[in-house]
Amino acid sequence: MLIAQNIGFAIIAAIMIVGAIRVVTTSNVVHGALWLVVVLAGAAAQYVLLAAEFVAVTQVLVYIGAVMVLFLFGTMLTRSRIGRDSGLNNTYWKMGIPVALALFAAMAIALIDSFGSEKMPSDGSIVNTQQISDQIFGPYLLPFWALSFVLLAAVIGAIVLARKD
Amino acid sequence: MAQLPGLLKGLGITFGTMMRTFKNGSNTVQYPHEKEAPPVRARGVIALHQDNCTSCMLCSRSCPDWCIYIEAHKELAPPRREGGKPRQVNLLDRFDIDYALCMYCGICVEVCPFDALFWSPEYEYSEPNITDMLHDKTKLSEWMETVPEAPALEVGADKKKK
Amino acid sequence: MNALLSIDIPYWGQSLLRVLGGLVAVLLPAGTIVYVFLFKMMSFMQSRLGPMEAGPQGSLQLFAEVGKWLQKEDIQPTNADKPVFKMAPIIVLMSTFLLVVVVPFGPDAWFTDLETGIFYALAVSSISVLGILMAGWSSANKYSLLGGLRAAGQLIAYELPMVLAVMGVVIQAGTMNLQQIVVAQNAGSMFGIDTFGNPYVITQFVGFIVFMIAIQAELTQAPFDMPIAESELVSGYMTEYSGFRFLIFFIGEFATAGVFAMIASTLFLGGWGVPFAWFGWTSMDSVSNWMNVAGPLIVFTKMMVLTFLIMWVRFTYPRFREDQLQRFAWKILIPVSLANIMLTAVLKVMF
Amino acid sequence: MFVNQFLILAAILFCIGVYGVIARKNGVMVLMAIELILNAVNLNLIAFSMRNGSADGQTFALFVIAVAAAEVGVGLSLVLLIYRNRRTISLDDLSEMKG
Repeated sequence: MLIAQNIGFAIIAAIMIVGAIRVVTTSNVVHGALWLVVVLAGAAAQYVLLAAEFVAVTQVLVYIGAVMVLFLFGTMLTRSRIGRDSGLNNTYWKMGIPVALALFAAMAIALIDSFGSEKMPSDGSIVNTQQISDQIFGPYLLPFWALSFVLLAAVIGAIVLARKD
Repeated sequence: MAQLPGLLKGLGITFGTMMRTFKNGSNTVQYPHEKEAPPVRARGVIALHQDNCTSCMLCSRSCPDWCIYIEAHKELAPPRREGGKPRQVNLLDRFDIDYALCMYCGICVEVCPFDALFWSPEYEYSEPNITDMLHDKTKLSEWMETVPEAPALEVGADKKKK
Repeated sequence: MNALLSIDIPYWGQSLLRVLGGLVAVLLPAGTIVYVFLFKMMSFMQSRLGPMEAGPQGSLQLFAEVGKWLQKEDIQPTNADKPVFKMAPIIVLMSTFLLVVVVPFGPDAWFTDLETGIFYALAVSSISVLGILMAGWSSANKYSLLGGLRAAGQLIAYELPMVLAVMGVVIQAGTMNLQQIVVAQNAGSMFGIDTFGNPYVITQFVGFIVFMIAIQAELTQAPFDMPIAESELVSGYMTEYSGFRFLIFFIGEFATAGVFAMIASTLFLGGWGVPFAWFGWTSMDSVSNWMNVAGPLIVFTKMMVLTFLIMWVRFTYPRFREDQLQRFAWKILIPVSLANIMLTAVLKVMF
Repeated sequence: MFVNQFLILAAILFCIGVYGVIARKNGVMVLMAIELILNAVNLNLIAFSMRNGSADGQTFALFVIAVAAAEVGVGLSLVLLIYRNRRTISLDDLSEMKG
């Protein structure tokens, strides 16, 4: 069972990395958004592997069902040309590669140093949905309220910004 | 909320129609199995009475689709009276109507001054090949058999002028 | 994992059975809906007989149509974005298959028994929007793009009342697992009378109405078929599709109608169960095994009833204008369903 | 399953996202790269939730998802506004200070 999980992880991780690289290198905005969908779906699959079913479903509902549709909607409304799109990259885009690689090197060294070959607890208690709701409506009630106000403010802000007049 | 009775009434109408069709059958007929008799003056196909045609080309020129093709040649016919000049008559070589183009407006029938074209209610002449929709003069003459008798003149109408 | 029908089947056998069952559970309702409702009921409502030639009463017409579509040329527009164009219908159909996975058909006859069942269903049903947007954009056609954008706007707008309507059921049942929602309805009782169980269509009637309207819109059936309005957008995002790609869209549309009707019947009509009081069952464990056979038939019957409602509305009303459609969702359905949730929550806490 | 395999994957995604933010000029593409970064963070949160056997990580992941949705809504409406005023969504062209 563990082997199956590892194989699943490897396949999904490979798909996610390829998708992520395509997101930042593709020359078509809509293709980028679609590759991002692949990455997000892969992330949802990883959450399932990590026994976080509720978060995985929320990921699909919010990210794929709403955020990405919003993205596609926005790009199709503004510039939806089919085919290659020049001028998506900055003139100094090559600067990004060493920065990203250096950042990754630093993070990888830190991670390997601190976690080494530590294994996931195989018999760890699986968090179920009820525990999450107890968390949200218990100790994290105040952040939850704050979050609702953030969402409300975002809704109002988005409407104000996008209005014609 | 104010629209609710209207919405329900609409649902009732469709449901009622469905039940009526279940009980009484449909308003349409299953065509190849049962046929409806077309009305007498239905515009099915145009028939040609060859003897009346003088190839005056009026129908061909008035046709909006240019789907009537006429070719004719002149011949001398014996004079009507003894000692007169020989008459000139037009003989039809070709009179074709392309029903792939025809839109059944009936202008040719209206415009014909010599009663050579008639409406026939016949409608079953579809063809698998579009070129077969071009009816030549023999075929158009065959349709003459299906042309119904002209209805009697109305009471008090003028007699047909000679 | 319970053994289905108390026969010992190995794990792979069960998985295979479930995959085959999923195919049947998607395609059989789709075919039945198309024949019974689209071909026959629609014709009868318009006082005609519909297809009569293929098979007795035209019952094989669907196979004839499928054969026709399969042999048609697969046309792709020259300027289309080919990979996206090809992917789009598959994503729409995939969402349907992912959706049917959580519908329970009996005490042991389920595909997966997710803890977050109904939430999952709502999540995967939103994937089809992606496919529609992809189809609209990649066709390189203004009408298609407009249809895709309209569809996306409509589906997002109506997904909200759908989620909110389901929320009332979840609050009342106290679980998101569809299997337990079924049990809660059939084992429950109304005012101490347990002859009818407690189907939520009665206690959650507002939620039921909102849910049915929302799925009507999600399926882009008339009167909400603005995205594929043939009189102004030719047929929206499906304009450029032909042959088997159109067939996939077509199957997707009616299979999704069937699956949504199944989910609605599970949520509001008691799903595969009959009121447990009839046979003296008390809980999930005491349900006898023959329900695994009877359950799918019961779900199917309830699905046909609900699909009849959907199609009846579809064949009756003319379509909304785009602004009316959005206003209806945002100004009527969402406030109503929010009020429903509040009322349900208050009543749940009180009793 | 190692803890590190998820963390390294998240690190890779994070770095790709950082590269995207640096290299991209188009506003929408920058927003997408930010989504990548947020997802890398979420993956970390979930992985630690599993490692520690607590629900805190998942709760925070949910919060992050909600905030990301709000961020995208506002961000896209900004992009739309910019597009309407300037007919471009290239971020470099927004350096002028006059309105």
